[in-house]
Amino acid sequence: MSHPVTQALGCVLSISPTMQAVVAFLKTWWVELVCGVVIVAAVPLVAGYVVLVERKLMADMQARLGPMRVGPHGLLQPIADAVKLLIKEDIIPRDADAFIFWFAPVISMVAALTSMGAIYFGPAFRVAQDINIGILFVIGVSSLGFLGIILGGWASNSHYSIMGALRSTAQLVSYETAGGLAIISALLLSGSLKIRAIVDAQSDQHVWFLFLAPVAFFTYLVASIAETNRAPFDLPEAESELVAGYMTEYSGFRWALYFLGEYANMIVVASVATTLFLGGWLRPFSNVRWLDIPMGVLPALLIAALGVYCIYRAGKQPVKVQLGFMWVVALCCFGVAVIYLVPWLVAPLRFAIPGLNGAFWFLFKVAVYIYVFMWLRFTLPRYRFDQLMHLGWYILIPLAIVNIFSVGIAMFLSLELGWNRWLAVMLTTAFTLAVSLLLVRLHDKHASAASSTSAVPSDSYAG
Amino acid sequence: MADSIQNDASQQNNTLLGADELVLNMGPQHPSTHGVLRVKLKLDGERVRGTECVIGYLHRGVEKIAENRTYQQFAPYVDRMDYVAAVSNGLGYCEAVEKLLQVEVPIRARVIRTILTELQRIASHLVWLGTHALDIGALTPLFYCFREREEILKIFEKYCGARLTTHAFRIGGLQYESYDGFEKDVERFCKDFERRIQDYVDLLTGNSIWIGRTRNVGVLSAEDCIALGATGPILRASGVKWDLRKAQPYAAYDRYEFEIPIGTNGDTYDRYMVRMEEMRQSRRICLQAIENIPEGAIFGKVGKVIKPAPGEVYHSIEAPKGILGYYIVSDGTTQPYRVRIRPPSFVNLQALDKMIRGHLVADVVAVIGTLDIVLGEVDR
Amino acid sequence: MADESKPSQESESTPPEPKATSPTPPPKSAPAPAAPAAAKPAAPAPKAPPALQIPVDNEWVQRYRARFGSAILEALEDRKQPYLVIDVSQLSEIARYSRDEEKFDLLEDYTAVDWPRREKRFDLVAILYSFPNNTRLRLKAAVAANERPKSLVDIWPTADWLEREIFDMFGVEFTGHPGLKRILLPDGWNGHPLRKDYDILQQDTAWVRENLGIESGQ
Amino acid sequence: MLDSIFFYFFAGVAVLSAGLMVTRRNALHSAVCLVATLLAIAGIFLQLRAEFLFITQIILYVGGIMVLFIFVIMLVRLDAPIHQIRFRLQRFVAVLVILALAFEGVVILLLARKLPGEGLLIQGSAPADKLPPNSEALAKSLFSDYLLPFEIASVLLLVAMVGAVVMAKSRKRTSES
Repeated sequence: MSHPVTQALGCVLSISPTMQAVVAFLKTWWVELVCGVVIVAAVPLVAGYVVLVERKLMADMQARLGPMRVGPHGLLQPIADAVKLLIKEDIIPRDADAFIFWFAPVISMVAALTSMGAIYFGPAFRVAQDINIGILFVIGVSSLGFLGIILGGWASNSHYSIMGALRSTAQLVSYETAGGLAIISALLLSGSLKIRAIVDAQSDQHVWFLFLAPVAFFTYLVASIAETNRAPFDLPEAESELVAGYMTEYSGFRWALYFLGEYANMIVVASVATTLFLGGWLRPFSNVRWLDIPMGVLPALLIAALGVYCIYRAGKQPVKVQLGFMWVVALCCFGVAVIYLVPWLVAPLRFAIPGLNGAFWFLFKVAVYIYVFMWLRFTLPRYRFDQLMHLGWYILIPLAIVNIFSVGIAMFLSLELGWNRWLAVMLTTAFTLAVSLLLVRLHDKHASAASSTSAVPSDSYAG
Repeated sequence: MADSIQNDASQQNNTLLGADELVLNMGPQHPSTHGVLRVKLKLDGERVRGTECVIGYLHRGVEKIAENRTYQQFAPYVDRMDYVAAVSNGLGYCEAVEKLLQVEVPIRARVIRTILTELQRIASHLVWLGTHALDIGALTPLFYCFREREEILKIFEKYCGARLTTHAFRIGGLQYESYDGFEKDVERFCKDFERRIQDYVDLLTGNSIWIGRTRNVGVLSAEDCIALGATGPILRASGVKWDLRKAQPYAAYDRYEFEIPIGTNGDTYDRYMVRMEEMRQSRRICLQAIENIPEGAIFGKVGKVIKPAPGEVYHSIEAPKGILGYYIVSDGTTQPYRVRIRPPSFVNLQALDKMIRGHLVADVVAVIGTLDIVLGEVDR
Repeated sequence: MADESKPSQESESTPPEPKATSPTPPPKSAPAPAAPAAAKPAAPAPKAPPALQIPVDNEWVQRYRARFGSAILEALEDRKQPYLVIDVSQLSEIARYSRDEEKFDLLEDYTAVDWPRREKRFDLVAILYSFPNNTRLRLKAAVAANERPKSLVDIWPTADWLEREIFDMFGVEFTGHPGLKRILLPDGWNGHPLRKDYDILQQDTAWVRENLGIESGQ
Repeated sequence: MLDSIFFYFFAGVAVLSAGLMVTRRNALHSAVCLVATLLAIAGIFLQLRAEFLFITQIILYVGGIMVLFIFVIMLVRLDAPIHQIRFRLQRFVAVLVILALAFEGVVILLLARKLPGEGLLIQGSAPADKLPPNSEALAKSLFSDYLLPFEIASVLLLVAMVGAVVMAKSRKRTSES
């Protein structure tokens, strides 16, 4: 697909040596460039709609409607919000450190976007080629976003901001550690840092790493919520205590940058979790051959079903505009479904099927992961800061460390000694859980009455 | 108070950490100070070393207004104090003036007053629960609570045409008869409410984060409560089984059975449990009351012009937030010579300092929430 | 204290009529010995038909009298609510006694009433409640504008804000209060609004103009 | 060509921000400049196809150590040290250091001219796919050839960590008592 296009382009432009150099550059890098541009352009939009989805879901769980004014069912709300934020007055507080204040949100946003560079949003849709530190790159660069938070909080010259910044720093240091240790378990299982290799390993081993290292997944889930400052760990921006934490003094576009950075970060951690634990772009039961055709068509059918549902709902719209809009949405769905179906019908386009389906499954898993984030946010109260620290240092980090050994032992047992893999996994997981229970027990015993967290994490996330 | 000792201790700490005390100004525009409360926090890191409440931003001089209005004219003003429990305010004021006049209110009026006041107690506690949970970070209970409160407000609206500042009662009884279907509405609400309250219990009571955030936070012993004048659910959560509705029954409370829930620790969690149980008990009172509302007049022997004999009277009721007292001095004219209102929020708010010293910033909002203050009442 | 002399004095000072006639239930005169003389001029004024203020002389009143003698100026009941009119100089002691011995453990309210035409223009009113006995008692003490009564904060910490409010609204200053400053009104406010000579439309216009930037000052 | 551009860009950023870091009055600005330096150096690592070092630099130095630096800077009062710095010898030492550095620079420049090739211009490095994946290579040599130093270093770090914990704990106890 790449060759005919670029070659034709090359013929036209191969006049001067400079042009040739440019063409050569483009020839090698065009996928990266296109994907990069798409990501930079799409992330704000996607983040905006993630916000809308979050508000809608929250509204649904809270017995209300959510945004309904801008566009049918509030579908244009993100655009209205963006416009509002862009034209809002940009206030820089007196005595603020203007340069850092100006610069800090950019760091957050850039870090989040850059880290997406190494993510595979599907077998074909990626920016960077398979760099051999892929997953580390994502984690490392996305953690730079915290610099933006810290500096922004400091530069605002406000108590609330600086406390938010301090909290986020402490939280970052604690939960990066836990998250990193959790990732190591998955890396042990895959034996590589390359993202493609990790997914391939899950394909080769016929199992998602979620099932081989459930404790690691759980640890990463908790740590990733904390890293993205989401409830119940949203202390840096806990609105009831610190107004808006490090964002208190920000307004307008700079605030929007922070906000986008936060949601982009959510997509990043969800992608990492999907890659490491949920089989990346592999479809469910990817090794069951006879499911190839039904599961292959499933994405198209699901999207088409969404379109049908839209048509069904369209009949119930009270306003004509909304009815029309629902039809448009339905048609869009059908259009996408057709795009998914065409390769099945046209033989020369067959090669696109894995890419399309892979992208669908990957994004689907990311969406589910983000949905869990939201669900927890609507359900749970917020941790207190000391409780958060205790949870991180006394429970999650030891748990993650123990789990590394458990996973190692399980691998040793099944690979070297030929045990049944599931038996080994169950035994070691049971061991890890026993250790963690012990830790919780010890911790509870030691914790003073005032600062005791009676939080057994596995309990609090049960619902 | 024992503050000076603690102050010394904190100062020692400071020298060790190097003058690192931060004064954080919380409010008057802050999302979780429930209005325009301003709290100056002295912080050592995130730990609270001392507080100072700055209030009065909502001061309207209600007591001064009272001296310039007739007894009847002043009645709507009291609704504006604790605006989430306007009916209770009205009840207290009307009964105080009735006491001053020494008139008897017909039993039917008293029963209807009781029903409405208990509904108001539920509504007030619902607002408390929603905002308190929101302060601690649980978003969803707020909307559930307001959904139920809406039902109560609808009943109020049907009864007297107003939802929030109802002015539901008149001195001497009631102006309005209960509307057709009043009993049915109340009953439907009460039947529903049993299930609804289970929603909050599911979301919060057993939640380990909730427990972690509320247990042992803002502990107030019974002695402290009494010394600081903290009453209502705060006092009961500290283990004092005392409720004015039982101790000195007013309205028609002596006719109904209900329990006084008490706590043991006097911490935020106990106060939460006490208020939850109070809502159930209020529901119970309502159910008993609607079963048999006595027939008869709804207005006692009170003339158009209220001119109490000179003298004074103090009357207090168990408002949702604590003792709401009215001290009225009459000079024999149609206007009260002095109306002193003992606002529960104002007095309870004094306990704030005691409750959060040594706790973390995050606990400040939990404690402000658990005090259940309404700034309209604090500042009057 | 000299216990013997008190009963006679009290019998003089407790005829109910003078109280009912005037707008003020408490005696017109603050110093105890002068009570009968001061009470007389008020008496001839409009005759109120039923006397709602009845003197009480039961057990606990006697206990108070036995303990504080002349400081208990009167013991009355208004609409079945008892109150003691006491000498302000003994306010703190009587309050402490009420809390410790009579078990009035809750200071339910503490406020003041302004009687501008009286020699001692303010009445301090402390409303006490006893949890064990389920009874209320009001202590009333007349205090002149320039007098500085003793603070009750060391007896009931709750008196802290209540006294600040009295100071704010009436300008009564308490000695021994840990931080007596305005509570509801801004610190720089001029005047004490609940005094009777403070008109309802009156405002500290200068303060408003200066701090709120409102030109009219209203 | 592209490599040279990248190198000089990163090197320029590193040197410039290092200079800024030293000269800034505001400690937090210095920290930000240091972050820029470290990032630029990470960029040079990446250009040398040392991806693992690149990401280690970012995660450890920028993501970890600098965050802690900034944390500490934010906790201490920034305006105090500016007035406290009255260290007379400092200028003298600074002059010495600058002289030494300048001497070194001259030597390097002279040597560079003598070296074969384009002098200071970087020759094109080997393409990435021809190099062995260096994180694996690094791991192998670390855990086989340099196992003992590695273990010693980790024990040292552990000791440091325990020491830090003990110190923090004991100070807490005295402050509480």
